[in-house]
Amino acid sequence: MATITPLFAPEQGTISANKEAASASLESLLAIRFFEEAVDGLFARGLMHGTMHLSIGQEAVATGVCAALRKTDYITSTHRGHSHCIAKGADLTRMMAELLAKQTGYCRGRGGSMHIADVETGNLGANGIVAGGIPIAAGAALAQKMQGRDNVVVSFFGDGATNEGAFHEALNLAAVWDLPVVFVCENNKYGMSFSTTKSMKVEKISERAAAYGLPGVTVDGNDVDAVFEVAKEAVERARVGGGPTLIECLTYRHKGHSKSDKNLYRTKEEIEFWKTKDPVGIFETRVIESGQLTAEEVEQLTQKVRDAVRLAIQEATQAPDSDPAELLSSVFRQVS
Amino acid sequence: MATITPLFAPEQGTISANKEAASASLESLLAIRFFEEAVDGLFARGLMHGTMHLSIGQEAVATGVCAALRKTDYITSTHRGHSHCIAKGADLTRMMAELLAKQTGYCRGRGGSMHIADVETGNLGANGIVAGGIPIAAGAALAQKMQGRDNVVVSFFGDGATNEGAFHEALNLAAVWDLPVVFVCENNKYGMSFSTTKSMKVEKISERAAAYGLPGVTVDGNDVDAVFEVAKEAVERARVGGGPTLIECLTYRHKGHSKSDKNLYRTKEEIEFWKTKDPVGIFETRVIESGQLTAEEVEQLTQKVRDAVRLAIQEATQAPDSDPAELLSSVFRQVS
Amino acid sequence: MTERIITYAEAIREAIGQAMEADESVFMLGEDIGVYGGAFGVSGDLYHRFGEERVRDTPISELGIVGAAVGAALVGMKPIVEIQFSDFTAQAMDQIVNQAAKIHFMLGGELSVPMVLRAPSGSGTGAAAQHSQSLESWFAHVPGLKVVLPSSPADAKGLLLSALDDPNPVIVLEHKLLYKTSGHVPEEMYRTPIGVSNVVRNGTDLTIVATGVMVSRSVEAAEQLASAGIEACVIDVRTLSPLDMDPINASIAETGRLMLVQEAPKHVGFMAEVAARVSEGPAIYSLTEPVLRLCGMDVPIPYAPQLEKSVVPQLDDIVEGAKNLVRGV
Amino acid sequence: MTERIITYAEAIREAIGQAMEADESVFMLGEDIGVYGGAFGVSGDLYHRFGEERVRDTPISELGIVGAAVGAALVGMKPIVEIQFSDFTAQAMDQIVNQAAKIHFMLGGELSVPMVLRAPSGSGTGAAAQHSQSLESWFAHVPGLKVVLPSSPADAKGLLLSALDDPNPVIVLEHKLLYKTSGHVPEEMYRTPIGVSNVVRNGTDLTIVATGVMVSRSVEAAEQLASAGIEACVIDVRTLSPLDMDPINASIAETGRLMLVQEAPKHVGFMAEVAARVSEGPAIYSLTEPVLRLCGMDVPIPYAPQLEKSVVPQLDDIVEGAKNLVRGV
Ligand SMILES: Cc1ncc(C[n+]2csc(CCOP(=O)(O)OP(=O)(O)O)c2C)c(N)n1
Ligand SMILES: Cc1ncc(C[n+]2csc(CCOP(=O)(O)OP(=O)(O)O)c2C)c(N)n1
Ligand SMILES: [Mg+2]
Ligand SMILES: [Mg+2]
Repeated sequence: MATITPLFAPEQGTISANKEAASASLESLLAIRFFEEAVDGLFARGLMHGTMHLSIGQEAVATGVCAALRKTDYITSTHRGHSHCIAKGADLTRMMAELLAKQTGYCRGRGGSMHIADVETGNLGANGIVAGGIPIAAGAALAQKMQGRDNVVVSFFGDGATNEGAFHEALNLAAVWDLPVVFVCENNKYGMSFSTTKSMKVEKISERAAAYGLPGVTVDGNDVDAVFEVAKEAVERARVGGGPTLIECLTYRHKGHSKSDKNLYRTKEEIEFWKTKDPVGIFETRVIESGQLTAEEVEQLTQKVRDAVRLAIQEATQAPDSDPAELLSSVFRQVS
Repeated sequence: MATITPLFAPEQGTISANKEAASASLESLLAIRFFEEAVDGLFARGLMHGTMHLSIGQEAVATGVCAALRKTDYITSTHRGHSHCIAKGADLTRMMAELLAKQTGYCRGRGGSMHIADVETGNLGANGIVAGGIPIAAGAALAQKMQGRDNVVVSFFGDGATNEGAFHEALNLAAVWDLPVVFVCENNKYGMSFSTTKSMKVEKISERAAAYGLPGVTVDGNDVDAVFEVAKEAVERARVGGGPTLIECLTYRHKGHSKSDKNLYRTKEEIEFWKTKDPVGIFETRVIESGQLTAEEVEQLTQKVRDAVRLAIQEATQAPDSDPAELLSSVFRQVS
Repeated sequence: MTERIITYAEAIREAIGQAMEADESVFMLGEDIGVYGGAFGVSGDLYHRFGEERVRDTPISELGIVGAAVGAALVGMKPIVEIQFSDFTAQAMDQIVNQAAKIHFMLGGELSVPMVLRAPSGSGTGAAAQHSQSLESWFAHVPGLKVVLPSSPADAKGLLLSALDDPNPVIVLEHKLLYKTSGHVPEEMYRTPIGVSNVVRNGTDLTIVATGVMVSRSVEAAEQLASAGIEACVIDVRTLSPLDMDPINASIAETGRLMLVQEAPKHVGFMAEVAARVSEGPAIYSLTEPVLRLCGMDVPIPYAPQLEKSVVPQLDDIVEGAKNLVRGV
Repeated sequence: MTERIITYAEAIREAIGQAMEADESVFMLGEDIGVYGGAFGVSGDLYHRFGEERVRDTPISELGIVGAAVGAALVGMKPIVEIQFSDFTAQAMDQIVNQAAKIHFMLGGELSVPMVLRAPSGSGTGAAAQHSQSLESWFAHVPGLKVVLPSSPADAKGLLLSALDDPNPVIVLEHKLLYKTSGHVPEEMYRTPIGVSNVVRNGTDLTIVATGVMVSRSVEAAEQLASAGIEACVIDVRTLSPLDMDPINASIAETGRLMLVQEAPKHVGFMAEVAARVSEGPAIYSLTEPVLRLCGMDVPIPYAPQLEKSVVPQLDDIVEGAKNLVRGV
C-alpha cells in the first residue's frame, strides 16, 4: 500500500487558507505529478506497455473537485484518469501494479491505465471511450436518488467529449431527472490534436449547460482554490436535490496526448506559456506565501510523496504478473 | 401522375400577400391534409398496412419552409414525412403507390411511408430513425459546399429528436463547418407520448442553438407566413455562406402518434384547443380576408386538390404490386 | 394443474411486476413505457402500479438510457431497459458492447452490471427495414453479454426472471409477432434457466433447431410433416449465449439430419455457429446429409407484405426444406 | 519487374492520394487525420498535399461524421471516413447499419451511398478491451454492406481502390499490427477485386482459411509445417461480404481437412459462416476430419501483454492445431 492523506475539505473558506486542507491538497497534486512522471519514465525505459494519457499540468482539477467530495461520493473518469483516481484516494501501489500488468493491480492486469476503477473510493472507472462515462455517471446518480442516499456523482471528461452524443443525452437525462451529478469538463484546449477553436463554436463550454436548463460555470482549472469553490457549490446543490451543474475547468496538458504524439498541432510557445501557469507551482507558492505551510513543510511533503511513489513502484514491480489462467471464468460474474 | 402546383416564393413580402404564392401554398396545405385524410381512411378500411404517422395539423411547417426553397435544394425528412415530401413537390400517385406497396411507388414498395425519397425534388428521404436524417443533412450540405454549389439543405425533425445524440453531433459539425443547412424542428409538444415539458428543461428548443454558436428562432408553426419568413431568412443566410440556423416551429398533431396511439397522454381539451388553431383554416381565412383569393377560388382549389388525391388513389390502386423477384439484386447498386 | 393461459406480453409484464414487488432495486426505463404502456403494450399498467419513478419514461436517447442503466446497475440497482425496437440498439451499441459487456472483466472483477435490456425484434408488421431487424447475432458475438430469445409465453416469463437474477448484462430479444400469442404460464416466480436448450418436440427423422418466432413455426411444420410420415425433433436454443449444444448433438446422433431455422439474415448469423459447432465435433460423423440452413435472405426487410414474407422462412418453406432434407434431394 | 517495397500504411495512403488526384469527389474525414496525420499515421502528409477541406479533421463525433459521409455520398461525393479505432464504430452503428447499408434498397434504388469506412482493428498493442476488438462479423451480417479485411500492403491498396470504385458502402478493417509491415506494392492504380478469395499458398494436406493478421501468421505456420512434412494451403478470404467459397471448396476437395483461423472471438464469428457453408454443401463429404476453428477466446481483450497474447491465436497455436488436425488427434 502506498497512499496519500485523504483530501480534506474545509467547511468554510478556500483550501489554501486551511492548513490541513492545504497540506492534503498539495499531497494530492504532488502525488499525481510524481506518479505520472514516474510512469512517463518507466514508459521511456520500455518497462511499461500499451499507451498512457498523462494529466501533468491538469492536477488542480481532480484535486479541487475531489476535495469537495465525500468518500462515499462517486466519480466516473476518462482515458486521462490517473489524476481523478489519485485525488479520490486510490492506492498508488495498486495503480502502478495495474500499469505494470500485475495480478495485484486494480484490474488484475486486465484493464491497464484506461480502465482503473476503485470500488473502495467510489471510482466507477476510467474509460477508454471518450464521453463513455458521462451517461454512466447519470445512472449512478439516478441510483442514489432512487435509493434515497445523498451521495453525489462527479463525471470528469474532456473538451472533446462534449462533442459526442453521449454528453448531450446524459446531460439532458440528468437535467430532466434532477440528478445529483456534477459534470466536470477539463478543457485542456485540445481533443487529441483538434483545438476547441475548431471543434466547437462556443466561447465557453459552460455555455452548453443552457441547452439542458442547467447552470454552467467556467473556472481557472489550474487553481485548486477556484476549482474547489465552484465544485463545492455544485456538489452541495446536487446533494440537496438541486440538480446537476456543468463546470468547465480551463487547463492544459504539458505532455503529448498519448505516447505517440509529436505535438504538431500546437506551438512550443503555447506549451511554455502554460508551464508558467503550473497548478502545482502556483499552489505551493500560494500556501507558502499565505503562511499556511512553511517551505520546509512543503519540502517534507514532497519527500513523503516521492517516497510513496517510489514504494508504489517497488511493491508493484515485485508483484506477480497477471494470470492468464483465470480469464475465461472472469468474463461473467459467477452466479452465486 | 397527380401533382400540385409547385410552391412559389415571393421575392418580397409574405406569402399570403401574393396571389400566386398564396394559391400554391394553399394547394400544398390542402394536398397534405387531403392526402393524409385519405391515407387515414384507407388504413381504417384495412386497405393499407404497416403503420403511419400523420402530420395533420402540422401542414404549415413543411409548406412555409419549402416555399423558401428552390427545386434544387435538398431536404431530409422523418417518420412523419408526408408533408415534407408533398410540399417539396412529390408526385402524389407515386407516394400513394408506395403506401399501397406497389411496384410504381417511390421505393417500389420496399420502404413504405417511413422511407419515401424523391431524387427529382431533392427529397433525400424520410427516415424511420428519430434524428437519423440530421447528420445526413449536414453531409449533403457539406457536399454542396465542397462542390461549389449554392444549394441549401433543410433537415426536418421533431422535438423528441433534439434529445438524441445525432442532433447534437450534427448541429455541431454544421456549425464548425459553416454548412448551408437549416435545421427545422417541428415541435408538436410530444415525442410519441412524452411531453417536451418532461423530456427537456428548456423553455424553447431554439435555445439549444446557442450550444453550437448558432442562431435559433422560435416561430408559430401553424402560420405559413411566419414560418416562411424565418425560413427565408435562414435559407438565404445559408445560401451565401452564413451558416446554419435552428428554427423551432410550434405546432401540434391532431391525430395520434401512429396507428396504435390511444392518446392517453394528452387531454381532449388540448387537442380541441389546437384544432381551433388549424393551419389550413387560418391560412384560408387570411387569404380570403386579405382579398388575394376569393372564396370561390379557394373552393376551386380545394376541388382541384381533392381530385388530385382521388386520382392518386385511383392510379396507385391500379398499379402492379411490388415484385419480390428482384429483391436480392437490389441490395447493392450494381457496379456498371 | 389447470392451464393458466396468458399472452407473451402479459407474461413479460407479470415477470416484471413480480420482480418489482420482490426487489426494490428493480426498475424499468425506456421510451413511452409509462402512461402509454409501451409501444407494444408490454409495460401496460405497471406505471400505474409502481409509479413514474420505477416505470420511468425517458427522452428519446437510447445511448443515454442504456448508459444510465449501466451506471445504476454498477451501484446496486437492477434496471430493465426497454429499447422500443431492437433496431435502435444501434444507437446504444457503445454502452451495450464497450461498457456493459466489458466492465466486469476489464475493471478487474469487483464491479458488475446486472442489467436487463429488452427489445422487440423481428419482422412481420410491415414496419420496413429500420424497424424489423433480428440482431441477436451481433450480441451473441460479444463476450460478456448473455443473449436470450424467448419463444413462448412461459419462457418469456421464466427467462426474464432468470435474467433478473443474473449479475451480468442480459439481452432479451422478444419477437413482435409473439406478443399477442398465448400459452400456459404458471403464476409463481419460476425460473427458466439461461444456457439450456429446450427440446420442444421429439422426432427421429430430422433435427430442427430454431429461434424466436421460428420455433412455433417449426413445431407447426413438424405437425404437418408428421402427417406425411416424417418425425422432426424441434429444439429451441432459447439462449444464444451461452449456447447449449448437448440436446442438439444428441438429436443429430439419432436423426442424422440437421435443419437450422432463423429469421435473421443467413450470412454470419447465429445458425452458422450451430452448424460450425456440429462441423467441429463428433456430431459431424452422425450427419447423413449436409446441413440445411433456412434463414432470412441477405436483404433489408422490405415494407410490402408479400415482399416481407418472401425474405424470411415461412411455414411452407420449413415443411418443404424438411421434406427435401429427409428425402435427400 | 523490380520490387517496390512499402508499408501497409503507406499503401493505403498511396491509394487515397491517387484516388484524390484522380477524382475530385473523393475526400477524407475523421478524427486527427489532419496535421496529426492520423492516430496510426495513415493519412500522414495527405493533409499537406490536399488541404484541410479534403482531409477534414472532425470533432469527436463518430455518429455525426459517418452520418455526414452518408449525406455527402448521397449527393455525389465519395467520402472516406476514418474511425480512429474500429471499436468506435459502436458509436456510429445507426448510420452504418440503419442508414448507409439500407438506403439504396429501402429507398427504392435511385439513391446509393458510395462511401468507404476505414478503421484500425484488432489487438496486439496493449490498448485493452475498448481499443482492440475485431468487429468484422457484425458488419458481415448486415445486408447492404461490403466488408473487406486486407492482409497485405498490396491488398490494402488494391482493395481500397476497388472500394472507392464501388457505388455501395464498403467497410475496410485494417489490422493495427499490419500498418508497419512491408511488401511489394505496384505504383499504378490497380484494383484487387472485392468478392474474390485469395489462395496465398498451395498445399495438399490441409486447408487453412484465415483473415487479417492471421493470414501472414498462417503462412508462417505453413512454412514451419512444411519442414515437418505438412503442406498447408492458405486461403485469405479478404472480403467477408460477399464471400467467395470457391477456392475453399476446391482446396478441401484436395486436402480433406479444414482449419479456420480468426482473431475475433469464436462464438458467432465470421469463421462460423465458413464452417456452415462447408457443412451445407458437397464439400462436407470431402472432409476426413471435423473442422477446426482456431479463434479468439470469448473474452474481452485484456491489457497485460501475456494475457493479450493468450486470448488470440499465435503462431504456435496454428502450427500445433494443424499438426493435430493432420494427425487426426
Ligand atoms: C468514442 C471515442 N472516440 C475517439 C477516441 C480516441 N481518443 C481518445 S482520447 C481522444 C481525445 C479526447 O479529447 P478530450 O475529451 O478533450 O480529452 P483529453 O484527451 O484532452 O483529456 C480521442 C479522440 C476514443 N477513445 N473514443
Ligand atoms: C432512434 C429512435 N428511437 C425511437 C424511435 C421510436 N419513435 C418513432 S417516432 C418517435 C417520437 C418522435 O418524436 P418527435 O421527434 O417529437 O417527432 P414526432 O413524432 O412528434 O413528429 C419515437 C419515439 C425511433 N423511430 N427511432
Ligand atoms: Mg481535451
Ligand atoms: Mg414531436
